[in-house]
Amino acid sequence: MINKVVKNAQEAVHDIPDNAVLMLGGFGLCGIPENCISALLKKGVKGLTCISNNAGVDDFGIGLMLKTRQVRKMISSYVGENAEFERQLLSGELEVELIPQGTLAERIRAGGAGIPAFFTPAGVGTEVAEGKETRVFDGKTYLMESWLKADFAIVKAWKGDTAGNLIYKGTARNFNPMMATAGKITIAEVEELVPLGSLDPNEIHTPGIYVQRIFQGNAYEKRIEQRTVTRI
Amino acid sequence: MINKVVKNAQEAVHDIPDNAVLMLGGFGLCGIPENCISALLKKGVKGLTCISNNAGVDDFGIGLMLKTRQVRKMISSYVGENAEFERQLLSGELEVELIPQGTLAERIRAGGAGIPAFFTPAGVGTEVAEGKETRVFDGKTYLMESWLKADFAIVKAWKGDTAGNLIYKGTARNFNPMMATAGKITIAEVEELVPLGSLDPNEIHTPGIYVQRIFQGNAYEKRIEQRTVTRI
Amino acid sequence: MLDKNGIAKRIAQEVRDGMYINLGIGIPTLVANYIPEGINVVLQSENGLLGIGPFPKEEEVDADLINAGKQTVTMRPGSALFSSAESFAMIRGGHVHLTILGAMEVSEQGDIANWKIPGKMVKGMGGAMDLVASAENIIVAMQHSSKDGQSKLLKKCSLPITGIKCVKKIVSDLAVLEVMPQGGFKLLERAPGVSVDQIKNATEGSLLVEGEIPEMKL
Amino acid sequence: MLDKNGIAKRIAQEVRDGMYINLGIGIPTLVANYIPEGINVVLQSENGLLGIGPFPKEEEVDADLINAGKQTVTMRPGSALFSSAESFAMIRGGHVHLTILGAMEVSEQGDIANWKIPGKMVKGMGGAMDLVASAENIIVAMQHSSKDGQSKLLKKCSLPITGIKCVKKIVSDLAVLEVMPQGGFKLLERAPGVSVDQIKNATEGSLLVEGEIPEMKL
Repeated sequence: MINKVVKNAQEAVHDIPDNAVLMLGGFGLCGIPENCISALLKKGVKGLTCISNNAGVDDFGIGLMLKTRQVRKMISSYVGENAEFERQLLSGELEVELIPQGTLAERIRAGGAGIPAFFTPAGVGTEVAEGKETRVFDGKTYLMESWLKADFAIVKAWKGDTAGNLIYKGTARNFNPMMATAGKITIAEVEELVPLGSLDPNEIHTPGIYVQRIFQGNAYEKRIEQRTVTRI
Repeated sequence: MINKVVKNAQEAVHDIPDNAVLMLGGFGLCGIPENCISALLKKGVKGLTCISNNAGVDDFGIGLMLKTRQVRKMISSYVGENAEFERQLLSGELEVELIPQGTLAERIRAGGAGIPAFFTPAGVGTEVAEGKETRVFDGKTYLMESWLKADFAIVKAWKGDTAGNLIYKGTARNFNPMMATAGKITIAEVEELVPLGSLDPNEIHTPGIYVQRIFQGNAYEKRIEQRTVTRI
Repeated sequence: MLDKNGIAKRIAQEVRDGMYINLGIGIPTLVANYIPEGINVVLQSENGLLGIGPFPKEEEVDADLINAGKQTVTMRPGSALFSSAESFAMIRGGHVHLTILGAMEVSEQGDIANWKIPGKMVKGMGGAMDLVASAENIIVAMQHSSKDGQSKLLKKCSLPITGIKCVKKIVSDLAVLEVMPQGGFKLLERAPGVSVDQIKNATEGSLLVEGEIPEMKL
Repeated sequence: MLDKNGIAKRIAQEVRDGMYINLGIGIPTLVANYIPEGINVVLQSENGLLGIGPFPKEEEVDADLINAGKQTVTMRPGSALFSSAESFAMIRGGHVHLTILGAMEVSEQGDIANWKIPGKMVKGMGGAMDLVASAENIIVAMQHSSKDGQSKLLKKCSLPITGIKCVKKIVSDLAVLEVMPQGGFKLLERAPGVSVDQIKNATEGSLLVEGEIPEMKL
């Protein structure tokens, strides 16, 4: 097997240049690459295009990179919980491309899977369809959508081995597996880096072939946006 | 959860009519739904269109249904190991559509995923491309291919629970997960049917939403085509 | 007039045994609380979970287990976890039987708007455009009118739309309505204590009233 | 002249550290036996396995673990299993660095034919059309001529083709050849004991011979 281990987040992101196109895994604050985001903040890289379903919240996740104005463009499906994101969007300070969530997920998968375009019904008749080719199959109208790729895909997993095989946990999986396939360079940060042979090949979510760099992150905060409990 | 359990293969296939379009999982003889194939042989249903990567061998798997002439048309990628299949194909007794393996896998996935068409480079410039739309993306030519669906998808898994969640084993996974998504009715036969809650939700390969009927098969022969061993 | 829980309670009556259901953020999430005993359904969360259970006890809270509204949840026995691509494959492929979601506006053609107010507010469409373009059966949970008394059941949506000709049924604080294939809102039931005239006044789009309109049974 | 193992041995020299490689059925499978110590590569099997290990011992044989040639195999530590859709996503997406496969014919444009002889034989294309349309780097392992002495390195393929302009390098029983971007077979190495004239006689397509042609080192 091929050893993909790097020392830490700093080493993992050391060659990400200004104006790079990044994918960042996560749904809300669940399953986001916290260590790499910190390293990008410290590195101060600018002009980034970030493809991520959300943009974190004002003071956590990608939200921090919006505050420092390191992001030129966001490609996302949902702005909801982030006031600074919505403000920069409405004021025009930040370029934003909003994409239906399923289309975003499928475009990223297509990028990794060598499929340059596909048809989906999402967004037909809406402003998302503007300028896009439509076609009717079996009496229903579909839009043609194209693949999405990134210079660097940055994902977060639960466990990973030195060959880059990854296992996610719970709903922290979300966009991470597709993004792992769609980066020219894919960086994986994991809660636990385990030796080769510790993971059951039958339980791996992302085969190591997609991952170029892996490291064990530390001090995961895993902030919860909506702590909702049953009181009994 | 919803209980999908049926008694056995006979009950699972009882309403498959003549001229139905079936998908059958497996690669070679690995991961094929042995019990359902036996039940289809016994039932004597005719005029079938079978979508399956291979057609078994002369005396096992789908090969048995070719012998009894229950199959009108095969949609496959590889004939290799089956002399009767090759004979019926060359003599024109059997209608055969050969599809590149990756295109077959992706067309089935597309059927389950509501994607009516997509572009792939496989087959460009070959007889597979005849009559198909081509298009250039980033300087490379691609073919447009359409989704594949079935009246009944019949898959084989290692473990399954009463809600239809499935886990495959080893390379017996192959075409089974995509086919499970692409049947109007999906039938799963499993080596071990376990109670609800016995499977780790994080390790499930096919979520139960895709499966309408499940049963525990018996007497799996799991015949090996090329038993190859290291002699030390 | 129904409150949020009342709307959720009425929508729960639409649920059939064996359904896979996607519940949107807000009132739709409350529907889970009112599904009758003996009706087995599976709730899908588009961020990658089939089999959403109740909210966790304090000691069960897991940051890695949330629903599409970012709330902490639990899993029922027999749950499955998967990626966002797989989740929307399920949705787009028609495997989810029923989608319940909120709306800012619905038109008499069944168009829905719920993601953007130009110049004022952008939430983003999230998974809503995929859901409404794909689901066989879509029920909208909404307020019949805005706070300043403007009808939200319109001839034509004024806001950027999320999907066209997709809404099948509406449960509002005032009524249950069916969107007719040829267009128009057919009044099916009145909320407790609400008159047909009140509903007429609150509906800008064409309202079809045929015969006696029963009051909801909750 | 090389035998099958000789061809495999020569191809193994093309393998670089860190590569993910797909080996076709037949001679390509033998290449695994000759990969030098210290060169870490991962072998992909298109039926759903990364990290193919050696053939099993008798007591390790598992019917649920085979390669694309339907042979029983083992897994190396760090292997991963996946579906056929995922497998071809890897292949189509360019994640596999090198594909080694057999051929019935190759043209001087880099076209390859290996799946059908009209009226006589149909194996089917299996995964070959996907592999040759997707891989950056394709090496063909083949016999230079048929049993009755017909060249298989042609101006134009006579058989139905598997892919166009895709073959980069050929290792035959007689020679190592590069397919030039503008067309033509450039002779790189001779098999032990084989003369340039022998190779010329066995090659129907344009053969480019520049300077001294070294003998292979095996």
